[in-house]
Amino acid sequence: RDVTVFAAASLRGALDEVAALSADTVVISYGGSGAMARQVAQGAPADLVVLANPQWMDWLHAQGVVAPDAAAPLLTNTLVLIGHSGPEMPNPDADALLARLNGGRMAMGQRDAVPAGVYARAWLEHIGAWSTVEPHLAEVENVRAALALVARGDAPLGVVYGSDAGAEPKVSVLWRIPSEQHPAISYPAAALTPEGAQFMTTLRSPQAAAIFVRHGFSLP
Amino acid sequence: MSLSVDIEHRFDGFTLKAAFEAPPGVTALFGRSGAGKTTLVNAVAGLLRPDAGRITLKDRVLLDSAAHICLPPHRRRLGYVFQDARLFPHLSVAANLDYGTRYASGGGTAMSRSDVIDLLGLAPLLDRRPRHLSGGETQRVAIGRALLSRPEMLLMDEPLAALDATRKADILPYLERLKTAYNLPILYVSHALDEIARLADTLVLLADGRVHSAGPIRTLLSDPALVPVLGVREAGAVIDARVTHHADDGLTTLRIAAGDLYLPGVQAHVGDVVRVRIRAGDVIIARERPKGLSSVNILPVTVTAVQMGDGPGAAIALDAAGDALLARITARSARDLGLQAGMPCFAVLKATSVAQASIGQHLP
Amino acid sequence: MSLSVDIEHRFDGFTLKAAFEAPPGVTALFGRSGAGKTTLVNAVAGLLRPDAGRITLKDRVLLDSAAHICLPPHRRRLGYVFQDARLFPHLSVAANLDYGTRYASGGGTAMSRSDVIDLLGLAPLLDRRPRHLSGGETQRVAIGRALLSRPEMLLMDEPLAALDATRKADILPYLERLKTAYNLPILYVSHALDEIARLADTLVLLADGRVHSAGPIRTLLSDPALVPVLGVREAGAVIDARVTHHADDGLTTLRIAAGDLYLPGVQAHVGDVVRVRIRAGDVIIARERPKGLSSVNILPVTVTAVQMGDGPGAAIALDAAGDALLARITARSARDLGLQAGMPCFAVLKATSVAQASIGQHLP
Amino acid sequence: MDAAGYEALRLSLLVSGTATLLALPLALGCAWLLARRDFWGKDLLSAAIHLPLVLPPVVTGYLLLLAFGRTAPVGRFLEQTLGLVLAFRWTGAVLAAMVMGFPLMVRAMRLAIQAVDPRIEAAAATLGAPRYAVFATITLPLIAPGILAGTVMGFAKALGEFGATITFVAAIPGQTQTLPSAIYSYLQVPGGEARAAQLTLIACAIAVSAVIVSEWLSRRIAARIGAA
Amino acid sequence: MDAAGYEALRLSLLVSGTATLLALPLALGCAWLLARRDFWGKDLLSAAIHLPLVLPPVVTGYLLLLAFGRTAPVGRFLEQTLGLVLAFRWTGAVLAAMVMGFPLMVRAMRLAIQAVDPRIEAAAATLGAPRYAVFATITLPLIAPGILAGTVMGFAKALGEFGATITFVAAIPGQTQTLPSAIYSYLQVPGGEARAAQLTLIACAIAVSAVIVSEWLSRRIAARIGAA
Ligand SMILES: Nc1ncnc2c1ncn2[C@@H]1O[C@H](COP(=O)(O)OP(=O)(O)OP(=O)(O)O)[C@@H](O)[C@H]1O
Ligand SMILES: Nc1ncnc2c1ncn2[C@@H]1O[C@H](COP(=O)(O)OP(=O)(O)OP(=O)(O)O)[C@@H](O)[C@H]1O
Ligand code: MOO
Ligand SMILES: [Mg+2]
Ligand SMILES: [Mg+2]
Repeated sequence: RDVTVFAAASLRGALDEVAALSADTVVISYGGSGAMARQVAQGAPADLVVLANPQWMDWLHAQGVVAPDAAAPLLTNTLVLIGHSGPEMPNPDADALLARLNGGRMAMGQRDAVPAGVYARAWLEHIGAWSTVEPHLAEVENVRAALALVARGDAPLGVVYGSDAGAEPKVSVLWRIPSEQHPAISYPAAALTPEGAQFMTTLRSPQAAAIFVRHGFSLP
Repeated sequence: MSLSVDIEHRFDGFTLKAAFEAPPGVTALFGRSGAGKTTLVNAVAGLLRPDAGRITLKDRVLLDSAAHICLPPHRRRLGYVFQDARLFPHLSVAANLDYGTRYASGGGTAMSRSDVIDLLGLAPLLDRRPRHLSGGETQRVAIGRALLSRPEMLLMDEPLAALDATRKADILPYLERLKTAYNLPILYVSHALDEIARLADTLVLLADGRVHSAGPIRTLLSDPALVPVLGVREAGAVIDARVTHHADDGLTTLRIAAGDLYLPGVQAHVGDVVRVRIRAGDVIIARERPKGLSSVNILPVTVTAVQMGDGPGAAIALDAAGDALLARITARSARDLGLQAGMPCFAVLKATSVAQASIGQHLP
Repeated sequence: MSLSVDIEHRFDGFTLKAAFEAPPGVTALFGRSGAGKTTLVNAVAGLLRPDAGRITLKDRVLLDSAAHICLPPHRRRLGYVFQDARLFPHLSVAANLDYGTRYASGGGTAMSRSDVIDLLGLAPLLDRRPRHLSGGETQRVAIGRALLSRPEMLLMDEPLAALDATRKADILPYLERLKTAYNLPILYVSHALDEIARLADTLVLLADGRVHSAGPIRTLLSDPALVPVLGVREAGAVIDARVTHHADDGLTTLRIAAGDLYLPGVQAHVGDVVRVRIRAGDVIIARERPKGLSSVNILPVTVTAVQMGDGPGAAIALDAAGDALLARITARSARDLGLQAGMPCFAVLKATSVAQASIGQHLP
Repeated sequence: MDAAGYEALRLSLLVSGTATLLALPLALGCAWLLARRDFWGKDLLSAAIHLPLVLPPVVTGYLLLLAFGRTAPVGRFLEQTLGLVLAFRWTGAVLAAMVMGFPLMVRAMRLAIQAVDPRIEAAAATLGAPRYAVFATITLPLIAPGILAGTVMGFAKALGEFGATITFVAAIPGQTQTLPSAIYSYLQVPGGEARAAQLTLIACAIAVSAVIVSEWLSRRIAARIGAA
Repeated sequence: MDAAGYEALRLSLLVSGTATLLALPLALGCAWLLARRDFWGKDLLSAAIHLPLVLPPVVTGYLLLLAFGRTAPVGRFLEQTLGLVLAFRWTGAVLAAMVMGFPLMVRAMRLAIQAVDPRIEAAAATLGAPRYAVFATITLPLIAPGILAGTVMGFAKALGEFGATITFVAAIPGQTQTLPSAIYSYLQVPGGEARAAQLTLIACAIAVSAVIVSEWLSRRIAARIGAA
């Protein structure tokens, strides 16, 4: 029987490779975390879910779909400040960011809707730059769109996952945001069926870990 | 009664309130532009639901607004030739014709497709699309389509107005045959009194949405009082005559009570009774039997009434041994000849002026 | 030459190849259904671009396919009354009429809006939408719209076919006035020879897409050889007569070379020259001057030709002191009377049979 | 193109084709009602049909999920009575595509029906054709351009639909992952652009072919029915 | 509703309204070309117009970015010659809404133009009306139902557009964050359903009002031009 996985869209690529390790046929449906959580709650035929957002996993617990102990962080990621070009920006503050924006905008995921946006906002708030930078944001619907804005030079700065930034030659990482400046970026996974639990072991295997790391993720 | 109509309908600024009975045969609706002819026919066809009224065809109730009965058009089994043709633009001429047959009910009159095509000269048009037809061609296809639908009654709204005289003359005898051979009643709208006089048995004169007069065509056409209504040129009596002889030179001898008539181009068989229309304008009156005239039809008659008009004309009603004739001459001549009721005289009819189209077959 | 046409166009299964010259005045296009009349008028109007040809109006080239000139319709300044009306469905009758004036060029004939409305009886219709009009009303609006566009020439495709006799009789004199008073040339398609005889100066006979014959109406209508083409009933000569007296009883005395004619209802003034149409079927021939007849018009004539037809009829060409007349009588009568060329005799014309509509004003 | 791409293509064509065919009669019915009938709530029906156009597709998908999910009332009813499962099946993708394409189809057909001269239909009725036959033999051929236009639009929309589909039935390869959702998910990962571009080109090619076929058909229809 | 909601609503109406008005003449021109002219590449034009329907909106947004971004050739040209900046401005949202609604507008108008009897237009030409006048006085009023339908569809689509807009010009409150992107972002947060529902209801209300107004207008037009 096939194993059906519902996974956050930003995992495509890495997860596809990992799935190839499994002896089973693994079918992966990629999507937004919110949509997937709702679908699982509505009885989606998922054996395993990997979300990009712990909030939605908590919501699934609350719905009684996932037992509280069934979920555990699978991966973590880093947050980076990227730019089209130019010198690195260690430890930027509000003024530095404004100066670098120079009238342009900072691209990131939507502050409430897109997990990467939520983390970016948390970081900006942490460094006390939120109210300064907020009027200069360009919030988009997913991280890749933010990346594209920076890559094309439409936005001088952007905040994206480390895993995304590494693969885009047209952007440079200006600053690797320390993990303590934002909530932990965690991809919680939960098996919903025995088949899912079996695939979970594949996900947690060393071969899988190597693949994830190669794609820029970290292990918790 | 074949068709009985009694309806009332109001448009903004126009009210139709008409009642008439149409016996079997052809009933002509005659009236000026805007008199309500098309409105009336639409009501009969079921395309217009009148405010109130009752329409019956033979023993079928088509409309009875009191009883809330209103048969939909497709169950009325009437063939309607529209004033504006209304061919199906997406179908070829052949398919337009076949549409009529497709939904034809079992009843009604059977007419063969090839007969209809021949008569109307449609053979070269069969593969055409309606928008590639000329005005007259369009109308001919519309007539064909209605004929092929095996209707129980034909409604024809100025079907021949777009046709030339030759084509008209071809089609009229066929319509006559429909009425006699197939017994198909026809409600016929026309403003050509010629056609009406030839075809119709009953005339309904509409004026301003009301029936001005209605009755057998014979009576109405020889009524001097209607001359102004029907139009000076078109008034004229209709009489029945029996065919007694076809001569080699093409003239046919017809017997009427007052004597013999010699007319060209009569198609009926010896022994048949045909209808002859003699337009008032084509009758000359002579006090003495004239000699050496090219007119071969001279009948002894008696003046029954002299009606002087307002203008230069006078309508003279004549009795020809029982048949009513109508003559329209100048008032000056009437005075000069001293015509008055009861006076015997002679009516001269030009043989050729008895229009070809005015000689129709009479009901059996 | 007012209009000169020489075009060729092929449709699938129909070829139009026609050349004719239309002098000022009214040029009638006459021909059977499908003869190509509408196609020809469309080419003149610029709605159809013929395969090849040349069309000029006065000194303007409308089409010259050799020189790759083809004026678009809106620059041809022609008023077109379509066979199928083509009113603008979204505009009221009044706005339809005004559309004509809106784009009228400075030139052309000035006709007043209120005159047109009165003449065509459009006053009660002005606020209506075209789809609420009857067939005849629609056509009247279409005529009005074209008249108001101040065209340099009018193209009329069977404009009166949908109208009743009374309405026709109202409109015809107006069209005559357009041609005489306003000097507006008209290309007039009709299958009613009556209208044509009254209005037209030039007749173009179309048959199967070709010009069968063309020329002054006078010549063509009194040509015995054309009797079969024009239709037996419609043949007849046209002669000019001078008005000499209007009597109190409504009869007008008209002088022609052969003597006096007494006709009712002539509207012209004393001294005017008018055109009189005398249908061949309305002429009786007598060897001796008849007496005591209700017909007051008796002319001494000479037989110029006797043409026996295939059927029972015979066409007799007569000379009335220089005016050509045509009589259609039975072959039997022709034989009985022993008619032959050169023989003197008398022509009897019924005064009332000279149709009202056949008396038209002559070109000045 | 890899197997997954083929699979997405096959599924997209299947889903769009089925959705278009299924929606056709329904859309025609609605179009006819809106064009020819007056009834209470007509404006509301019209507004309801337009709604999927106005709402973000994700909302439409969410509403579909709420109504037709496995645990949702309508979804459960359909499963128990007809054995029809929509949630997370290609059948659900069909439903989403139908709903999204519906306003486009209805509008095109409605415009076409409004342009038919009722006098021509009346003529057919006088020839004995009952109402359904008039519709089938006269109205239907005359509105063929509108039906065609509606079909192309509906098919195109179904082919491009993504937000409602992925929200309602997820993007399960071979089941519910259509071309657009494959494109979308490739766009989400580093280096996926090339494959996204490839699939986009395929989607474009299908669309262009569909439009060319429809233009050709539309010319044939115009020649038949004599439209401009 | 909070201030952000109001802001999104105001912006949505502004963007949709402007997009619809701007697209109108362009769509009319395209519709006329497609309905009445034959030219080389006609099918391709038609296909190109349909593309935004077929592509996932995100792809369309991405392509817009490629063409009209600040660093993109067209974008630079527009900025330098007209001073028109699209990136991250409401003007860009207008462009995205125009592009997405365009196929719907063109199709409705094209169908309407195809239904106009060219003989009526010919009659106007014989009365001396030059071609543009025939279009303005005859064609235009006769296709009013199609223009209205296209406008409603285009407006509705513009109102619902989200994927292309957010990808092209992001979701900047007060500048480019329209109702649908606000709704979308609420839906992505657990517990955001209530606020999403509130905004959805507002969008529905606008759509319903627009449709009702258009239905009323359409009845008036039908009464004028005598359509069924
Ligand atoms: N739908 C309508 N609304 C308002 N008035 C109408 C409508 N249909 C017809 N009329 C009017 O009713 C009158 C009768 O119209 P109808 O078509 O019956 O005339 P008709 O006798 O057939 O004339 P014609 O010989 O010109 O065809 C006309 O004055 C016409 O303008
Ligand atoms: N677009 C077309 N394609 C093919 N044939 C056509 C087209 N238009 C007209 N015809 C044919 O050309 C011939 C001439 O048509 P036209 O309309 O000029 O006739 P008409 O003399 O005006 O006849 P009517 O008196 O019946 O109106 C007809 O046989 C007609 O069928
Ligand atoms: O993987 Mo996400 O949920 O699109 O940030
Ligand atoms: Mg009528
Ligand atoms: Mg014609």
